[in-house]
Parts: sequence; C-alpha cells; structure tokens
Amino acid sequence: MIGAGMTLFRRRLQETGKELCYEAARMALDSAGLTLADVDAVVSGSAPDAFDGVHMKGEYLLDGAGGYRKPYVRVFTGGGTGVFSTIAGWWHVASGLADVVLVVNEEKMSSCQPHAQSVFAHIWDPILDRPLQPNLVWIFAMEMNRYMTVHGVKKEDIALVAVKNKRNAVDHPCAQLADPKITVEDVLKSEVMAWPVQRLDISPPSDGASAVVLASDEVIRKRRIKDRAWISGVGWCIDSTMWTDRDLYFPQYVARAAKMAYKMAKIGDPRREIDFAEPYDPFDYKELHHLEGLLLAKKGEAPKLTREGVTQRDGDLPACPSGGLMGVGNPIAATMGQKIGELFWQLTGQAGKRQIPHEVRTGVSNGWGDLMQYGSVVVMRA
Amino acid sequence: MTFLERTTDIRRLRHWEGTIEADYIYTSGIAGERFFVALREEGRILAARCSFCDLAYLPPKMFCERCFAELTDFVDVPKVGRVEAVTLSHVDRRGNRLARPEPWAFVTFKGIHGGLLHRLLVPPDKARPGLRVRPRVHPKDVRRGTIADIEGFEPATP
Amino acid sequence: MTARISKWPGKELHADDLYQAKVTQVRFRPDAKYAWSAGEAMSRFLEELQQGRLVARTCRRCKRVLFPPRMFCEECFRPTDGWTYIRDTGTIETFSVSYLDRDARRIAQPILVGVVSLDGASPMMGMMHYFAEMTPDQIRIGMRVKAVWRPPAERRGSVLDIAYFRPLREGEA
Amino acid sequence: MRVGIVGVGMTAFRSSTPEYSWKELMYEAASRAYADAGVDPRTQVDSFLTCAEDYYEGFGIFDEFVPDQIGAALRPTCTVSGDGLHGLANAFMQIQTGLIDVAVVEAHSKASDITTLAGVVEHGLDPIWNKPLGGHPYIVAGLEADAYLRSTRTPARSLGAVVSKNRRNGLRNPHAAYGADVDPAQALASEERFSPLRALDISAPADGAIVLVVASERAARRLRADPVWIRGVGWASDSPSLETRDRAAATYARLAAQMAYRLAKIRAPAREIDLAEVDDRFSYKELQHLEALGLARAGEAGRRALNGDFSIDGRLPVNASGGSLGCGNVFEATGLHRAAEVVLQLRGDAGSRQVDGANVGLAQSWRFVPSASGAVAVLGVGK
Repeated sequence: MIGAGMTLFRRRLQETGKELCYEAARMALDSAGLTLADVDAVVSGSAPDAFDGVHMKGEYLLDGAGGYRKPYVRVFTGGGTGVFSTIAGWWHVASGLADVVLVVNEEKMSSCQPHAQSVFAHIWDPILDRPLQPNLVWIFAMEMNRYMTVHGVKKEDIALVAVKNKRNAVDHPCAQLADPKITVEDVLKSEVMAWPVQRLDISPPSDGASAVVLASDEVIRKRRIKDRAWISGVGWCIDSTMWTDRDLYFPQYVARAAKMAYKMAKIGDPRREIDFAEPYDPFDYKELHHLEGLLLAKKGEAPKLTREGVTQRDGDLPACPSGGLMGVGNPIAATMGQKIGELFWQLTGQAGKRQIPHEVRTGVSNGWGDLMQYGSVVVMRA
Repeated sequence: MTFLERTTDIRRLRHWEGTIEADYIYTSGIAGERFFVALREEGRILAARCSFCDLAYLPPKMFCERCFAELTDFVDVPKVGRVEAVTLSHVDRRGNRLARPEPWAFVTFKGIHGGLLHRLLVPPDKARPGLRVRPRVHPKDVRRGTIADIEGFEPATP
Repeated sequence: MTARISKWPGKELHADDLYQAKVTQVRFRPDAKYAWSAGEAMSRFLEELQQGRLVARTCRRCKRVLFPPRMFCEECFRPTDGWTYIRDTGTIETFSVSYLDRDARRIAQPILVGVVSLDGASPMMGMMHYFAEMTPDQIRIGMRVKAVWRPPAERRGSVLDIAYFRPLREGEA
Repeated sequence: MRVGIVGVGMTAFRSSTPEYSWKELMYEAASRAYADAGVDPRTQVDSFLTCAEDYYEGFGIFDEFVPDQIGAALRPTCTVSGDGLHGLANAFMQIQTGLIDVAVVEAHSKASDITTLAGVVEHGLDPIWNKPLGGHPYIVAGLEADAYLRSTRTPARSLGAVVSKNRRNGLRNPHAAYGADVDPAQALASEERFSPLRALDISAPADGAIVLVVASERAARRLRADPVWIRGVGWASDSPSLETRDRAAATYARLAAQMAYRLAKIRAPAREIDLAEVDDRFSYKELQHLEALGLARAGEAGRRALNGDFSIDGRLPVNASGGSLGCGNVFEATGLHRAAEVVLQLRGDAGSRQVDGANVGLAQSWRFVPSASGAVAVLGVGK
C-alpha cells in the first residue's frame, strides 16, 4: 500500500457521491506520487445502494473513482466492505493481473430521508423480520445485551470505549464527533435509544469517501517508493443468514476471518505479534466484541484490557488510535479511511498527532457487517 | 428435484409483498451547483473545461474523468445544438402505452464533449437526427435549479 | 495525514441547506416494489402460523430441528428430511427496550423486542419477536415465555399472527 | 497457472417461479453444480462469490441472504456487485494468488419478485441529470440503437434476423424461457416501443440461477478429466455518464475483449474463436458487441446476420443457447449463463444446439441499462 486519502466525514456534504470518490481518490494518488494513468484497475467499495439512492451505485460512482475505461468492479459485503474492498484490491495485484490498483470507498447517507436508518428497515428478511418493523439499533442492542449478560460486562466498561475513541478522534482532521472532554458519565447519561444502547454508544451516520493505492512490490522497488506498508494477511468469512439461530455473544465469523489472515501472515500468537488494531467500532461494545473476535483478547476479557488502559494510544495494544467510527464518523464503506488508512498511516509514521508513541510494525483491522454475520480482516506490516 | 418433497397444490404457494423505497434528496454537487444556479438565475448552460485534455464536459463534472484534473473553468455552451440520436418512446416511464409517442433526443454542441439527453419538442414524424435545436427553458419564476428547468429542445429557427 | 496534506476535502452542509433547498437538489422516490415468492419452506411456515402452529424441518445427518424451517440444511448442504411441529414456548436469548421506530423516530412507550429460542427446535434456534405483559424492569435473558396468538379470524399467515410472547405462568408447560 | 471450470449447475429459466424462494432457486443451481463437479461445498471449496444488486433483489443488503443455500455458511464469501462474468474474473484472480484452490461463482435472477421493474431500472439513472426527466429508462437503449444503426449504416431489418435466430435457437434449449418460432418479418412487425426498437427486440425478464465451480489447474485435473480452461478474462467500463460515453460503439466490450485476448494470447479473434455467446438483451446489442469484440468488422455484423453467418451451423455460431432474447433476461446472471453455455458446448454437452468441433468459445456480457460496463471470458478445451 503506497497511498491513502479521505474526505471530511460529516452528517451532510454537498458533493455528489462521485465527487466524494474523486476527492479521496485524487488525494490517495497524490500521496503515492502517481497519476490516474498509472492505475491498472479500480475496485469500488460501497454499502447499500439505498443510502445514496442509486440502483447499481458502483456504476454511478465509476468516473469519480477513476474507473473510466479501466477494469472496474464493485464489491459489497455490507458493513464489512470498509475492509473487504482492500482484500479485493489485494487479489487484483497478487494475482498478477494488475500492478497498481486504486481502491475507492464511498457512502452518502444524507440522501436518504427521513433518516439513513430507514434503509436498514430493508436489510431484514421480508417474511421473518420486516413485519415487526425493526430498527437498525435493535441489532446492536440485542447483540450488546447478549454479550454483556454472558460475560457480566458493565455498561461503564463499554462506555470507556466511546470515551477513548471520541478523544482519540480529536487528533483526526476529518472527524465528525470528536470530543476532548467526554466522560463515562456523559455516555451513561445520554438518551436511551434501544436499551442497552444509548445515544453516545453509537457512531453517527455520515457522508464521506476514502481511497487507498495498492502496488506490486516490483512497482514499489522500481519507483523507490519509501512510504509503503505491506498487506501480509487477508481473511473474510460470512456466517449463516439465520441470525436468530446462533449465540450472538461471540463473532465466530470474525474469528474465522482472523485465523485465515493470521495463517497467511504467519502469525501464531496474535496478542504478542500484533502491535495495534483498528477493530470495527460502529458501536462502542463492538470494539470489545471484535478485539475478542480478532483473538487479541480472550472471550470476555476485552473490557478488562480497556479498563487497564491497554488499548489507549500509548498502551500495549492501542485500539482505534484513529478515533474509530465512534469518533471520526461512520459513512459505512468509507470507514476504510480509519480502518485501512490508519494502518497505513501508522505503519509509515505519517499519523501526525495520532502517531502511536512507540514503534509499531504490525497492525490488524477488521470490518463487520451484514446481519451480524460478516467479518473481513487485513493484517499489515511496516 | 432438489428437495425431498414439493408442493403440487398451487394454492398453497404464497408470496410476500414489500418495498425498499425511501425518499431521497440528491444534492447537485459542486459542479452541478454551478450549472444549476447559472441555469436558474440566468438561463445559461455551462460546461466544465479540462485544459489538459482540451475537453469541455457537458454535463459539467468537477473532475476530468480521463486525467483526474480538478475542473474549475466553466464555459458557455453554444446556443444551438444538433440532434445526434432520436428515439420515439411509445410508453411512459412505467411502461404504460402512450396515446402518442414521445420523441427523445441526444443533443450535441459544437466544441463540447458530451451533450444532453432530453425531450425533443417536435411532432413524432418530425423527429430526426441532424435537426438543429435549442433548449426551451421555463420562465425564470418557475425554474428550480434542476434539469427539468429545461422543458426540452425545439427546432432552432435560422 | 502528513505535512503533504494540508486541505481535507468535503463541503459541509447544514440541515437547512438541504431541507430549505438552499442548495440545488433533486427530490425523488424510487418505485421499487416486490412480491417475493415465499417458496416451499416459507409458504408452509406461513400456512402453519395461520393455524396457530410453529413448524420446523429436521435434518437427519446433523440431527438438528431447524427453525425457521428450510428445505436444505446449511450445515450439511443436503435436503432436509421432514416437517415437525415445535412448541410455542421458549426462552428469551436476548432483548432490547426500544424507544425507536423503524425510521429512527422516538416513540413514547418503549417496546420490548428480542430473540426467543423455541422449545422443540435445536438449541438457540428461534425467532425475533415482541415481548409484552412484562415491564422493562422485569424482562431478562433466560426468561421463559409463551406465544400469545391473535384470534384465528385475524391471522393472515404472518409472524404477526403471534401478537407477542408473554411470561410463562406457573404450572404452564 | 491455469484455472479451469469443473462444474456447471443451472436451473431452467422461467418467466416466473412461484414455487421457489430466491434461496431455493439458488440451492437447486448449486446442488447441480456440485454434483457435476463432484465436490462437497462444505469441505472442498475455499471461496464463494455471488453476483447481485440490492434493488434487483429487493433487499437493503442482499449479501446477508446468500451463504446458506450455496454451502457458504461460515466460509469466505463475498458479493461482487456486477455481472456473473465479473464474479468469474474475481474468482480467477483469487485462484491466481495461490490463496484459493477451488472457488464457486453464483449468479441468479428472481426478476419475477420485482413488480416494478421499470422503476428499478430507472433508479439506476443519474439522479441529477437523467432521473428528473421522467422517461422510461429503455429510452437510453432506443437512442443508442439509433446511433449504432446510423453510424454503422446497419439496416434495421438485420435486427429482425437476430431476434428470429435467437428465439428459434431457444427452442433447442430446454432451459430457455422464451424459445419460439419467430420469423424475421414477425419481429419487424411487432409493436413499436423505443424506435428503432420494437417489442420483440427487447428480451423479457426471466428467473434462473447459475453456479460454476472453478479450480486451480492442479485441483481441476484432480476433479475431472475434461476441465474447460479459462484462457482469459477481461472487464472494463466506459464513462458512466450517458452523455460522455460512446453511444455508437460498445467501447467497454472492446476494452474487456482486449484484456481477455491478451491473457488468452489470441491475436486474430475472428479466426481463433469457434463460437460466441454475447449479450443480446436488446437485439442491436448482439451486433454492436460482435463488432466491439473483433468478431465482425465495424458495420458488417448486421449484414452478416442477414446472411445467416451467426446461426448454429453458420461461420460463427452466436448465441446458440438462444441468448437473452430466447432464454430471457436474467440480469446479473446473464454473463455467467453464457459462460455456462460455452462450457457445455466445449464439453459436447449442448444437446440439439451443439456446435460441432468447438475448442475455443467466448462469453461476453454487459451490465444492462444504464451501464457502460461489461466483461469477457475466453474459454477453451485441450492442452
């Protein structure tokens, strides 16, 4: 990976989806010192068409993403797309079919009225679930409750994640909901949406785009590109559609994806060999859930790591040094900016005020999505 | 095949109805805002120019899709264009048969890359490629800053 | 992120810009309507709901009783073997107290929703539904519940033929 | 490394399938493919890909509803928002990395679940420049057909020849939903829709599912004696804007073919390719695509169609399957269906539509209105 870019994440942006793609893609190319002519193929990552409100939205975004007269394909694995599109970009290069690949992720959620959450009414099974008029937050509430109950986790411990990430986001120039003064108290006092989920447990809907540039080692060698990080492991996994048939306390599918990625990266002991993580955190408890799914904490142990400060930016295992989705914003697929972009920036020492104070050589991030069933994992090394 | 048993009584097969509809507000974007404000306020039609590729894009884009230059230079599109392609639509947008077919055209302009797809405001038997046409723009007080501020293209009288 | 990047793109709008049409825009509602075939498994499932029964499919290879029913076993990748009725009692596996409707609008009286695993189906297998006849303070994971069916005349062949699940009363099996 | 196709599974295409949910339809195609390949998807497949779009399915996130019925629960699985050939290209790349040995590609159409098909297609138009005009989305095809016929001086009656050939070929294909004994005059006299296109120039929607099992050379040879090799894949897009793309020529198909031919080391496609399955969802598309693919010279496809060059026993059999006009428009499954047809032809399993002595075949697809994207696969048997 030799370049990354992202737009501001905001509740509403004026740019069209194409224009957001362009801004992020152009920034990523500029940072890699390349032009569009150097790009062999383009991968687009974007989540539901129903956010932007365009059928076949990959086709719509194509020119902004740099796909004009190039091999161009969109991949879509729900909320897992933020990390998954990079995996698709990886196989374009690793297969030998392309030397330079541009990966561009986008989401424009403000188009959808009355609320971006209206889209989520349609992600459920039409016969089994939709008649109950479900709201998106129910998913998280049900999963969070199960996680809390099985392990006896307290809401105070979960709120610590929101506090950490919203504070970390203060140092992120694109952040939508950074808050240097937020406390656990604030989270616990915020409005209850769907218990146990309260307003400050949730990341905001956002507009935004992000992009990364991948290149073969040959290109990197020939062009003597110094700012680069290597994708050393990829894994992805989907669980059964029948979400009411399994125990939600542990994301088995994330663990499977992680094992696949660790095997490829030859990582035997992830907790010792991985220096920092960008677990997917659309809700605060998800960071804990995913630290466990990524096998960086034992089941039920992530809250303890959080409480002990291990996951702080200066801790032993920094988690979401970017500020995550909780702090920077959640334009679903475009969260590639925090999840993949942050790995790149940290590993190349370009994270500025967010730079982890000690040396980091190996990072992992994961995406998560669909109906509590998708895990995508990328391991990167300096 | 495939399953161990199958229903043969058609009355027992059910279906379930639903939609994935929502209301949308699409912003015109950076290049679009420039275009639609000029259209609404002054009745002008603008293209965005890429000086590297020497192309003036209509509809305007904020970027050149070929070289990725950011486009900030806007130029006026000639008043008169030419019909490049024509179709007569015998159905409305939902596929219902129309009493009289509607002509649609793709209109190009000299020196402009692209053009506009729009209604052709001529009787069906007069709709043909090569026609010289100009936009018929709605009066200013009803223009709202969308492509529908142009009613369609009508023959340009020499 | 580096000194190389000085300007982060993105032009922020405020709610008024959008809703008072201070920026040019297009408003549109797609026409996207569907009539999904329920198919073999779900047609029977809905028909049985209308009769006040919950039906499952069995897989002989993995020995599971699959609910909601399907004609194939996703674990074994083979056709399932037969129909079997399960009970309308079960256990709350997880729940939420929701103050939101489907469009994220606030509702005054919170509703109780969650997943109930059903007696007779394989462990953890069940469905999402509403809970009632209990307060937000009383509901808990592990609680035993029973379906409250709508009167037969009101049933349409829908998961809503069950109005909600209520606490299982003492002595009820 | 070579990549082979070792299993093909298809359901019949039908105008509606009320007896099947979309899951059950997919399950049938998957079961047939795994039986054909002799693989157990739960233990012998490393990766699954589905090609689908949310609005064609009626779901906010269709990816959720994919795994169980193709054997992919708790396995590496993803959705490619593209035509089935885009999925095949991605499976090809996954295998080329060495990470994946056996992959499964699925694509399907449950178009009969959609009650407002024109509304769904319209929703793909550019929201700012095209949607507010309120026209039927197939106007785009009518304008393009006009531009193509005019710029290549192709006679409009050649469209009747395409329609007649493909509907009649469909009669020889037991999977086809719309096989019919249509003569060219009948096609040319059918109701006008989007001139120059008439009712019979437009393929009608169908339900159906296709699954292909794809394997690395080593695995392919282990699994079957006669794998069909993917000699080359290519995919490309022209400008997404209706206004700034080529209208007369299918540039996306030309670029995709260039890529596929480069990988397949094909220099003279018209001589080296024995049969072609190309996208004909509107009749003119077959001609436009043949020219873009280098299988007919620019402006000649129409006249060659009138001469019968593209019939099953012609010089270059095109859409021996019946194509989309004969089989039905199966949306994102279109390209995968064509690849499957080429596989059957190259294996000699194509029944009464079998083309004699075919060793190299081409499948091509376009992503339908309003896209300018498409993909090509060159398949071959032997060495």
